Amino acid sequence: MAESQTRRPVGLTRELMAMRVAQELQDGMVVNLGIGLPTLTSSYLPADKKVLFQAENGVLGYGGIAGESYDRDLINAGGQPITLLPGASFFDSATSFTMIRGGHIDVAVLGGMQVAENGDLANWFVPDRGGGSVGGAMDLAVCARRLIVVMEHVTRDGAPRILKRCTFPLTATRCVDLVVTDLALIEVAEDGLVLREVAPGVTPDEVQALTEPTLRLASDLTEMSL
Amino acid sequence: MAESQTRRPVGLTRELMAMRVAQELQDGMVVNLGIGLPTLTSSYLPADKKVLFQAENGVLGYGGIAGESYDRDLINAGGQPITLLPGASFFDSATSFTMIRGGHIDVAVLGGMQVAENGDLANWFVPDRGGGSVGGAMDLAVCARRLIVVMEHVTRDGAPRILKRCTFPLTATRCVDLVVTDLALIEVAEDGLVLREVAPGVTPDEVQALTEPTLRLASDLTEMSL
Amino acid sequence: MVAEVYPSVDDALDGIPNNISLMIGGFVTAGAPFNLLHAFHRRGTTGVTAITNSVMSGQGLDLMFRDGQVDKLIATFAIRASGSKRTHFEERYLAGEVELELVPQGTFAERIRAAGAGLGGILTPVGLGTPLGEGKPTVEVDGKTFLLERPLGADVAIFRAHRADRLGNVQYRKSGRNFNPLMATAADLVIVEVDEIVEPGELDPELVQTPAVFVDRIVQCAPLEVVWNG
Amino acid sequence: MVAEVYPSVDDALDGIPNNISLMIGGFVTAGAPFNLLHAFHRRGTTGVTAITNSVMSGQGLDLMFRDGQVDKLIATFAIRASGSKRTHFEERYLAGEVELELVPQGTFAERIRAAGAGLGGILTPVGLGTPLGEGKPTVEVDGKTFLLERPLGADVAIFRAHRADRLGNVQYRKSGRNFNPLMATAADLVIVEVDEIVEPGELDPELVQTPAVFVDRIVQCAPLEVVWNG
Repeated sequence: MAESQTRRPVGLTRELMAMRVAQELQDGMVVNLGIGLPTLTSSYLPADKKVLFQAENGVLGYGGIAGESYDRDLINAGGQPITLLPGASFFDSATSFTMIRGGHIDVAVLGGMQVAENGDLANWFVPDRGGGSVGGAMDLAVCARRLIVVMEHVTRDGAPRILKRCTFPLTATRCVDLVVTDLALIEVAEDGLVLREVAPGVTPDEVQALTEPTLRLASDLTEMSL
Repeated sequence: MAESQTRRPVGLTRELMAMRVAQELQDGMVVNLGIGLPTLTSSYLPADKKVLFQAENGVLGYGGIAGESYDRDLINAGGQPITLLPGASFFDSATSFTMIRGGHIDVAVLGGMQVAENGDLANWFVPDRGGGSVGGAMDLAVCARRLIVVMEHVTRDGAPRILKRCTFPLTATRCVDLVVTDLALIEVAEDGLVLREVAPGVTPDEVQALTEPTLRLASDLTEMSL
Repeated sequence: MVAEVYPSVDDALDGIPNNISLMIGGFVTAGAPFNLLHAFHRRGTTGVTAITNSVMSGQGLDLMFRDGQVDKLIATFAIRASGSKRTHFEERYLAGEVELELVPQGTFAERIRAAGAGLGGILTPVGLGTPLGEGKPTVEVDGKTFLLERPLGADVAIFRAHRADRLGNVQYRKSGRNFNPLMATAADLVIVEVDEIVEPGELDPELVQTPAVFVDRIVQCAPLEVVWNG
Repeated sequence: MVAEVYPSVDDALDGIPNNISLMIGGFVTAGAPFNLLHAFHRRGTTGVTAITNSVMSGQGLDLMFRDGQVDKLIATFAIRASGSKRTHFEERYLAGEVELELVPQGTFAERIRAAGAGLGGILTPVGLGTPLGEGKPTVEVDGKTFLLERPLGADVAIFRAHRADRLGNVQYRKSGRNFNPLMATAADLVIVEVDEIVEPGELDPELVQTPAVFVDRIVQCAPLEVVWNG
């Protein structure tokens, strides 16, 4: 235990984290991907899964990030140029958030700064900048049917991001269903956090040592298959 | 006075009432016409006036009532088939009432059963049917910039419809700006009702005799010019 | 999730139980789902709360009132003018056999939208000082008084549109849009009858007026001819 | 009333005073009115409260922050991630020279819509239990708690669209729609820059996404080239 507290285990790359998140998306689902790491997920969707990606700026059914041809009027919520799939549609922001608040987003994938053991999420306030940005994150966190948070397991300084209580200002309370980190896949259950998968070569003890609340080990705890 | 209370003066036909209302509509205005008599107004609009007629079921810029070719999907709020003018648009009911409640209807013309001297309107409850229908009337009455009520001056039994207080259930309070009847044109001012015009051949005394509250005579009271 | 295509309007009602709240789109004839309504009539579904703008005399929903399938009507237009023919709904209502909740049309549209948009209700000035506002809570905002009207959702919504693709993207036609895009957001099960079903990519993305996420079942059928009768 | 065509973006700002609330449509580059924004910058309008989704670094609105024309920002996206270049807005904000009201994006859209739709506010679950909900009134509906958020209107709204006819009917392009149809309903003066102005009747009535009643001034101009910079 002492060793795992001082030496950080080698976990997944950002690409592998996105690949693991992509496994959670099922055929026919409506999915919203947050800015940053979550956006990568769309690149790792198996060809046999048809997912409708929603961007809260008013697009349903986009494909991936567009190449060189930049259309100023065809972007996702991160401002990146996108391609369209057959069956896409455009709509205004009120309709977009009707989809979101109305419970039509099957899965939202958001980045995180901190997740608490009761499912609270903090992901918008940037302490060293004296403020933050919420965009659509609060609406998505409260209203998506299933919320997956994808983030590094610890801060750059090695401090846990999965905490008993968030210390940063909250995005929403009791909203997170699943946390995917570079080290583990953790489910937020009614009675606490359940460690379901560990990254290849990472032990449950190593994950626990870098996590503030106590993790319950799933009976079928496995190594991630990527 | 005794004579005018027992013998009803001969007033305008429905067509002439609609013609007088049409004079109130100015070039460029957005106008909603209620079911029934108000709908007639569109037929008497001078050719030099371009008015945008709005129907609360989701049409802006319709022309008149269509002839024989009936399109089930192209109707006004009374269910009548309509024609379109260049520059027309279709939209959903939420957008339609955004126009109405948001104050974009310059003039609404509604039928009436009773108008009170403070501008209260009753026009939806049908006593002999034990109920009624509101449709868009309440929204229009509360939110149109200017509300014109067009109705017969008295009931079939000769009782006044312009009252100190409405006895029927209200459509909205203090909403009426102008009343056009077969006998007169009456403005609802802050301090009461002002008789501005009388129908040809009708005297102010005859109008007053068939009106419950006291009418103030406008300094420029005239006979209607049709 | 995306929509499924059904072979007939009767099939499209598969699994729908009695005692449901049912939104019926359309404004008089425009965008009205007469095929689906008649399928509900044939099916004999009972205990229905009907949420719709109005009832056309002797057609569609009115037959369900005649045959005792509907217990309550939530509408903007219900009781007709003196001298006009009574609907079956009106006869039932005057006999005290069915309930009526009359709603101003803008409030009706907005309450449905609120249910679909995950909002707790609406704050409107319309209805204040009238019998339709009596007994309802009011809220003061910046010195103005508003009625708090509750969201209006349903178990099932049905309406007619022009075209749909197989994913469930829907395009309306002219004034056939009316309440339909709102009802599509506000029911647990949304069933749409259309003139034509096309492949994804055949609808202009700018002309998709109800995106596929809101639609569950689609069925292609010719419009049922009905005659407007006030 | 219907719209008027103006010969240039500078002319289109005729008569607009200082100390206004200004809605700026668009999402990053999509549907954003850079020509009109730069006209406001040139005009030197001061005392502005800017209502917009975000501020693009060093462009459009950010130049107005740099030059002290804007006192307050109401936005969903304001302070950038660690390590990214600071906007002029951020510098002013950290110096305590301008005010910020941060709003969740769904609440932002719906508050604007409420102002345009004549509603007294919105009831949303979003923001409860967070700093953005603190101190705001709550309303219970059917046992659930909602934040009461106030309508958000403005003196002037500007945005870019694809086409308009001379009456003011507006058609957007792809994801350039976003907040623009909402802002069109919610300001006393609505000014739209477009790629093309056509005669009434040339736009498909099904593709008019903002009807003419909401638009006051239209001006045709090529899009200003801007580079997305996060």
